[in-house]
Amino acid sequence: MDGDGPPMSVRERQLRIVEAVLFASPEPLSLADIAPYVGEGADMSSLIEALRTQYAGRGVNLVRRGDRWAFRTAEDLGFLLRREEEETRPLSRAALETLAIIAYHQPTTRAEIEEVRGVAVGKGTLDLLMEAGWVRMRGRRRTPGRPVTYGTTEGFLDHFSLESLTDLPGLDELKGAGLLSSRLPASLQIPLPFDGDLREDEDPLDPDDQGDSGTERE
Amino acid sequence: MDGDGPPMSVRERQLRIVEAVLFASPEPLSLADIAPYVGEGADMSSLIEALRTQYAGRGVNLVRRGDRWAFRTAEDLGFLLRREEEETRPLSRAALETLAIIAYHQPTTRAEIEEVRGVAVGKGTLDLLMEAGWVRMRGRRRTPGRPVTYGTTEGFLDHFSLESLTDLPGLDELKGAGLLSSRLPASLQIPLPFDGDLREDEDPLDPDDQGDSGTERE
Amino acid sequence: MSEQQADWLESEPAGAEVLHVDVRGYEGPLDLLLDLARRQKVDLASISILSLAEQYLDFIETAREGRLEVAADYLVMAAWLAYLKSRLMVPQAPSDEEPSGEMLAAMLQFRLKRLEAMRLAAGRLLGRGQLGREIFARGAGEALVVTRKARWEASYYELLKAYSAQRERGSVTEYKPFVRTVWSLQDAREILQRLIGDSAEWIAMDHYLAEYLAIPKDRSTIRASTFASSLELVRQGEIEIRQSETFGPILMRRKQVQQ
Repeated sequence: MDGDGPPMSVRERQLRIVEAVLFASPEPLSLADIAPYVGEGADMSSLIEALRTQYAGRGVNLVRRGDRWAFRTAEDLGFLLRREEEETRPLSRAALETLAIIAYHQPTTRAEIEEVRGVAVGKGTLDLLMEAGWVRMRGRRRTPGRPVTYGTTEGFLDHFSLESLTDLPGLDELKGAGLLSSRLPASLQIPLPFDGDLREDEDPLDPDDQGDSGTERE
Repeated sequence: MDGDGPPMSVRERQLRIVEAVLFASPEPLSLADIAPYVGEGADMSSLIEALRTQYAGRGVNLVRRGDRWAFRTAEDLGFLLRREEEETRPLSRAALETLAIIAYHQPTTRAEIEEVRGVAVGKGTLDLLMEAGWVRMRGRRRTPGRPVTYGTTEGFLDHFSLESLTDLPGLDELKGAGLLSSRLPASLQIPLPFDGDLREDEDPLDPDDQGDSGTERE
Repeated sequence: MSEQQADWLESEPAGAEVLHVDVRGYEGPLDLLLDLARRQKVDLASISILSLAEQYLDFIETAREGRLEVAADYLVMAAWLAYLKSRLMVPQAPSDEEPSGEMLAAMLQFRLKRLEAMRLAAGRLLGRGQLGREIFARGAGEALVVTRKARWEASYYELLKAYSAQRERGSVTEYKPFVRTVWSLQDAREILQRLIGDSAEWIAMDHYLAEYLAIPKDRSTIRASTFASSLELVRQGEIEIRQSETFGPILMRRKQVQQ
């Protein structure tokens, strides 16, 4: 196949074989594993050593694992192979609504959120808000079923440029801004969000509390 | 870490990254796949070319597969490294011939394959080739019945160590002998295997196109 | 058939062997023809199509004598080859519009060459180093993991809007639409016709409607619809209307027929 090049020395050829065998192997190989491919009388140690030197500064190195050998991505480039890409995506309406309710009604439970929303809140939605760093599990309500209570985080305040939860506009301000219509029943109340440590009806979470393990609801 | 060595040039570092990324991936990668790892402003083509040259005589080569690149063991070492396919069933003659006809005549339809072979092509044969990742449905021919057109994939190139379709063995002779045309040679131009996007007489497939839904033929 | 397929690449055409009277090893008539052609041991380009056709026909004949079931497509090919043979042997008449025997033979030759070419191509493909057999990818490949981290975005306004909208949706507001009685023009016209009857006296509209106007909230619609209908009745020559002063009573009577 390689007819054009200059004649290859025996050693050069042996090096190529060791290189190819190591490259193709899913497992690190011992010298004894490689030797049959290279043929009789090859000085395996010196071949490996030569190959190791050739690859020393490259993006891939020949490394020793016990008494076996393998190609591995150069250590200083390992981080490259696990690349992270960020993309900005708008929050879904369901997530936004859930977040808003948690912000105003905290500490609040999933059942309470559902009561305000009028529809079920998927666990995925809460997970997403927690993953976004805006919502956290605060504790468990001291009521039957001990539901998890949710609240917002510092990250939430940061993202929305709020100094504290008390900066969230109240009923009159919402009306004044035209966000709430003025033809609402007098009974409508907007709660004052609570951002203290724990309310008197909340228990702290155990360190290993995984939250509501409840089945996925949507 | 590379703390001791002399400071590495930007290009040297870029080369190492391309090398590491290509080495790590068992599948061929496009320049666009690699670029994000290398960073802004890298001359990808020249990096690849440099790397290809560096590896040209080695036991592992950087090879082109369509628009993608991959490290593969050197072709001339094949007889040394040869592993007998014990698990993989060899392709049937019908499947192999069908594959060859698709490769050399693409884009081609089932009717054309049948015309060349002189027998019906079982749908199972095409399914098998598509499952192997060597053949794909390209589109539909703009002729009555709108038959599905078939072509080969990059996986096909990779499996048979072809840089591109123009590397198909004997392609020029076949073309010269007019054997890639569908009719008697004298009267017409000779089409070449074509794996571009879509030819002018091909329509794209609908996303939910299931191919020729024709009943199983054998 | 499958066993024959497995080693077809290695197996040379059977040369001078006695013909097996068995078509099961062939993939169709073209395959059989190609095999027969290759037994002529010459380049397909210089093959004698006539003798090929004869061989095929002999073959099929032998098969049938041996009471072997011969598939329909083999018989179709036999018929076509018999036709080809006759055209090759009989010179073509000038008036003959059909393709000449030579043309048909060339076509068959082309198809045989093309099939053989594809077989050779398949063999050469298979003879190349194959991935996973002679040529190998990196054995210990490392998946390039790209974790896509979503950065969620929401504005303060959207947040407040989302909250307000939900609370508004959730608060049950008592709302009963105000239902108005409306006299349709049709109703008004019928009532007016009935009330006026044959009266030749000028009588005020409100007087006619006195009974209905008792309900205050209905007054506007009753007056409006009745007046509108009355105009229509005037236009049709049914009644006459008179008003002697602005805002004065509107007087109506049946239209008087001129004697």
